[in-house]
Amino acid sequence: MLDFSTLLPALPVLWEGVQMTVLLSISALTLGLIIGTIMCTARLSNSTPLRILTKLYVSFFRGVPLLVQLMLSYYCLPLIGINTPALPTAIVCVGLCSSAYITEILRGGFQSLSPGQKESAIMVGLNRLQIVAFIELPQVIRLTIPALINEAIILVKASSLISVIGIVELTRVTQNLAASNFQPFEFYLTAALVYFILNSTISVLGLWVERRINSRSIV
Amino acid sequence: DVLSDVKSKGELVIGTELQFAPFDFLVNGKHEGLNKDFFTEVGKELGVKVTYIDLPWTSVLPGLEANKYDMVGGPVSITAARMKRYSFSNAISDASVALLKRKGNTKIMKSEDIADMNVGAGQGSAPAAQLEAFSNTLSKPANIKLYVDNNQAYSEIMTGRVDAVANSLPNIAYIASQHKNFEVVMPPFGTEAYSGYVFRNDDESKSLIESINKIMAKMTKDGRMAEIQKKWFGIAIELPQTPIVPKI
Amino acid sequence: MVEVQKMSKNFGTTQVLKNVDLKVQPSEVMCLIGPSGSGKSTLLRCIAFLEQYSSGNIYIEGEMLGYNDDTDIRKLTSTNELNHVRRNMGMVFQQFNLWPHMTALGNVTEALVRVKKLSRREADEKGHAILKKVGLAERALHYPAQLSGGQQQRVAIARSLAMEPSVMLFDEPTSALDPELVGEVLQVMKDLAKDGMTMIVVTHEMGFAAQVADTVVFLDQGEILMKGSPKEIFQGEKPPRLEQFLKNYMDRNAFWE
Amino acid sequence: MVEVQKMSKNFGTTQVLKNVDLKVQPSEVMCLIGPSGSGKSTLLRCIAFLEQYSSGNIYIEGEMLGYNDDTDIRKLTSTNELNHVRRNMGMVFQQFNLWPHMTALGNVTEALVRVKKLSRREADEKGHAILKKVGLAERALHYPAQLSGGQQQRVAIARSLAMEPSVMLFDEPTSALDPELVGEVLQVMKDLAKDGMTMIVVTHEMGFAAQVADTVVFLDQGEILMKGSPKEIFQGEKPPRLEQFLKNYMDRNAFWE
Amino acid sequence: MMTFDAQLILNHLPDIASGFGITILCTLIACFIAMLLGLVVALGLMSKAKILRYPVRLYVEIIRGTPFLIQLFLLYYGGPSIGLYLEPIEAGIFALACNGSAYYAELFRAGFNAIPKGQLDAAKIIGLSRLQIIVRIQIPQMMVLIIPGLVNVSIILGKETAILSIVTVPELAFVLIGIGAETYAYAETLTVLAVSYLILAELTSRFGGWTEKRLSKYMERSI
Ligand SMILES: Nc1ncnc2c1ncn2[C@@H]1O[C@H](COP(=O)(O)OP(=O)(O)OP(=O)(O)O)[C@@H](O)[C@H]1O
Ligand SMILES: Nc1ncnc2c1ncn2[C@@H]1O[C@H](COP(=O)(O)OP(=O)(O)OP(=O)(O)O)[C@@H](O)[C@H]1O
Ligand SMILES: [Mg+2]
Ligand SMILES: [Mg+2]
Repeated sequence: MLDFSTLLPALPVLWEGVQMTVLLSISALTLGLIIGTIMCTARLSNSTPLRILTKLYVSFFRGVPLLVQLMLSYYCLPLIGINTPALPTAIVCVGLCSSAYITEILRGGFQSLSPGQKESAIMVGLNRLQIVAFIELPQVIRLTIPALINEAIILVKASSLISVIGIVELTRVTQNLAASNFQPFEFYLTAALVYFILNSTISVLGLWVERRINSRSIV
Repeated sequence: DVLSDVKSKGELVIGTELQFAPFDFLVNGKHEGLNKDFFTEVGKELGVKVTYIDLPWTSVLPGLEANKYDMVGGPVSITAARMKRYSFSNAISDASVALLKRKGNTKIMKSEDIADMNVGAGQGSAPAAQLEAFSNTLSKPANIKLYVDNNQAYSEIMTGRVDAVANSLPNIAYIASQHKNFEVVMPPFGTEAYSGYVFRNDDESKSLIESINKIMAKMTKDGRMAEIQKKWFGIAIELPQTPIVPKI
Repeated sequence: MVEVQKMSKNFGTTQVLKNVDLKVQPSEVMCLIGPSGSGKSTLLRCIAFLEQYSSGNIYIEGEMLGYNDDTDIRKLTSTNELNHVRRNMGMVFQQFNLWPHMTALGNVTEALVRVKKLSRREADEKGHAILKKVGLAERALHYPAQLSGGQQQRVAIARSLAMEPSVMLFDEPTSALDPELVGEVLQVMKDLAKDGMTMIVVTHEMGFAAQVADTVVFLDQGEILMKGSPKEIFQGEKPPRLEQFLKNYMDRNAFWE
Repeated sequence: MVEVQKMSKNFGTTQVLKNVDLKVQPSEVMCLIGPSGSGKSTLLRCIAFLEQYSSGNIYIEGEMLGYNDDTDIRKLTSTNELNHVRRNMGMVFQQFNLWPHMTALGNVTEALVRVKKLSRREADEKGHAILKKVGLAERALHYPAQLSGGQQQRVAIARSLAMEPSVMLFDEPTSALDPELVGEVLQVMKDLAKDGMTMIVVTHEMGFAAQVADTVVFLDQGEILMKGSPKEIFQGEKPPRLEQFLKNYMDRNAFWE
Repeated sequence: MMTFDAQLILNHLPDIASGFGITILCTLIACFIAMLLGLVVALGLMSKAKILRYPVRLYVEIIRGTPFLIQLFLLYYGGPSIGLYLEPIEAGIFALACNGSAYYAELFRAGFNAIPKGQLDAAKIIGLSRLQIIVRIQIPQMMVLIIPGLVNVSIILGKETAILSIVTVPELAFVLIGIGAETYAYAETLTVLAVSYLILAELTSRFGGWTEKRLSKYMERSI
């Protein structure tokens, strides 16, 4: 019943869409991890203003739909004179949005570490940054890999929203093709397959890292 | 103003959604359609390059308001409510509403047959409003189901959840011509309506609208328009060359 | 070296340390003994400022610990200052608190590399040497989860010693060790004491307290009930509570002739 | 009661227990002594089937533990069967392993409610009684993190005793206790022994081993080097390794006249 | 020259409110089912039997790996071709719950792995059954680690309800898209959408924070 023959001529456009999705996902995820880690340490710091600020940050970027964030920054910021090109806007928006989720994931990890480890680190003279980087973060990562992989996968799929600011990626190409060829199933299945391949790559990578770490330090 | 900006840039930028056959859509992965052909001519007339930005429909109009492009392709049905917020070109297409049904469905032979049947339409669209008005005139009103995306409504004809879908004639005519499973119920019903291109509702845009209207008139006169219409609608249609006063 | 003045500590409404006064001279070895729950660990943790003490003052080498001044409404010092004040302090925890994601060697060398800025090679050499000293040469590359209780405790001791602090706080450093090792670890500590390290040791090993300590402090319900030389504590006149505390032990192990 | 036959245990390629043979009679108290890392905890964990032993057999009250039969290619039993075989077994861990999200009382009563199906009220009553017995009446509603090391250890002991098992495995049950409490806990254990409880006790308290044990087993590098009555072990002819192991302790605490 | 017409929103307030109600309802039901299902899936993921573990892993990968829109599309529009007719709201909640279960499952798995083995040993030897260990020992403790992750996923599920509009569930996004298409007042409708989801997210995270605080009071100090 399904007919995939119309797919062939469309392959080059699809490929371009895939490339855009991959490019955006990788750059946004990197940005999200970096900002998420920084935000998380701020969130757990002793300073009240910092804590409140990061709470607001998380509330905003987690609560407001990414679609709206994208539209705000692309269509409203120009009204106050900030006119940024589409791709960087998309990367920053998606990155900031995922950083809010990552902040929370990491926070759970940090808070579930037993305080004793930090204390023994303080007593041998490691400074705050070193404790985070060498004592806590490695363990937090071990604990939160499944959640981080969840987030990475969600990000890859959420990247489809960037089409609202005129960037053509995988989902957009697929919808266009489906609408024009009246073969939604064939095209959607193809897109689903591509997403599946991208995401299971991420997932398998995560499981591999997880197994490697766990095999060494059992709790 | 916008026109002189376009000329000095050497580029006319159009925001549109490439899921709107036969106006803007992909053929074998390439952008084709009535708009493409029409604006190629416009480009030639104005001496500028034409660039398209493909966007989901939700963000097409906000993009226009944020000056991300000069005008919107579409076209969209010209209604009184919409005119409060945007300016429109003269009619580029007829937008009267007709029904799309599954080929061989003998229960619907004319528009009135949809009484008490399931009929789909685009959520909040002009055809939906017309369908509702029409349905209320029937012996038993139709059971109207609204979809956020017309393409899904069309799929529902095949799943059987709806018996027909109401949309503007050019769209469904093109679909029926391309897809062997569908058929158009003729003639159209409801109030006469037209669709046009969308512009910002400000003085800056006036010059651009005027020049596009002029080119439209010129092309109608020299037969280029009829050729394009034949290519995409199958027939040439006579359209009013004056600003539309919407009846819907 | 370490001076504790009228220090109290509350957890919520319960006071676990009451008006503790202590003075530890450089090179002095002080043993804290006392029943379970009397506040020994808490006192040690206050001296390391891992707990904020509620009132009173603590001075390390003359510098006020943790708070900016000794007035009533006081402010915490910055982390930097705090780290500066306790830079020469080491601590071995009752529960070891090893870092589970690092090998025994990693646990020992981490601070050598990050704080002492030794090169990885120097740190590894030093780490191996110290692990050998505590009898763990072959277990250097095991993770804490792969070590027995006694082995973990020795890693914890090695980790602290590697930093060569001048004041060491030990919280029951021999609790998980077998008798043979207890002897060895106590020997290590005696050597340290001889080399002039200042030590505060929470211990249940009265034998050790008797032989190594310069001062023994007996803590009960958060208060210092008696403070004195081992001789005074174990042989002299003493409060009935201490008498009772020691009685059982004396009966079981008549180590003090 | 508990019979271990030619049992071996490997972690990866390293063998930590080699051909261990043990037989514990009902009401017997057996003490395991040996240097740190000799495999005492591992042996106990194998008897509780918290580690799968690699070869050999273990029988609890005549029933094979953990595996379905004693042929070479063997299958694990179902969890239900396993639980059935060790239903009368209790264990106190070296690291206590309290459940941090439950109070002391919660730790003690959990299994009473879930396994013994006591009502909440009965369980609480019983829990309070047992906590009182180990001197923790006032700490019943404290969470483990709010308890001192010795208090935690006592909760762990109370938790096991509450279930009234007939075989108890103790892994250094007195390591975090002060001398006074060591005496008390040992007294509790002596009482249990008198009441006929079968016990296997890993301990570094030679005094306890000498006084309470029916049999003392000396483990070194995963092998049983000597097994005998306390008298034989502490006074008799012994292998040089054991001699050396005990020497230090004897010097320090001349408990055995 | 963006304009903002508040009156327009006020005019449609009843529709918007009912849409928001349906959104909240779908979110609640879907999250609840998804968590239960997720727990079961997590146990499957950790099973020692490959015959159980592999299919469950495949389920998780497929659900997580493919866009929700496409899953729902296939279920609702493709379902009838294999004789599966679902009401829009049934299909929506079912798809949403399956979707959530895959994400929750991974979080639960992480939680299970984080609990020190010693505590499980203590529970086993005292005779607690497998289920009792899970419910009484493991779940309460892993919450500190995974509640933030659970809140994340729940918030995302809440926002995914917007996609139910493609199968004509009259939830918030559906209502607002309609208003937008009718009046072209996209700025207004998007604002309402953003504010509503912000409220929903804030409620979710408040609830998570409250639970977290209740559960984590025991983690205080070390010795
Ligand atoms: N966070 C807390 N909240 C409430 N009470 C606490 C807290 N931490 C400790 N305590 C109580 O303070 C008292 C002192 O505890 P501490 O750990 O200092 O005792 P200790 O002398 O080290 O005992 P042990 O020899 O058993 O280790 C104990 O009774 C304990 O229950
Ligand atoms: N998971 C593991 N992987 C590798 N080696 C291990 C593992 N667990 C334990 N060992 C090793 O097995 C040996 C026996 O450990 P065990 O805990 O039984 O010693 P123990 O006799 O209880 O010592 P202690 O008195 O110090 O508690 C140790 O040398 C330890 O390093
Ligand atoms: Mg203590
Ligand atoms: Mg041990």
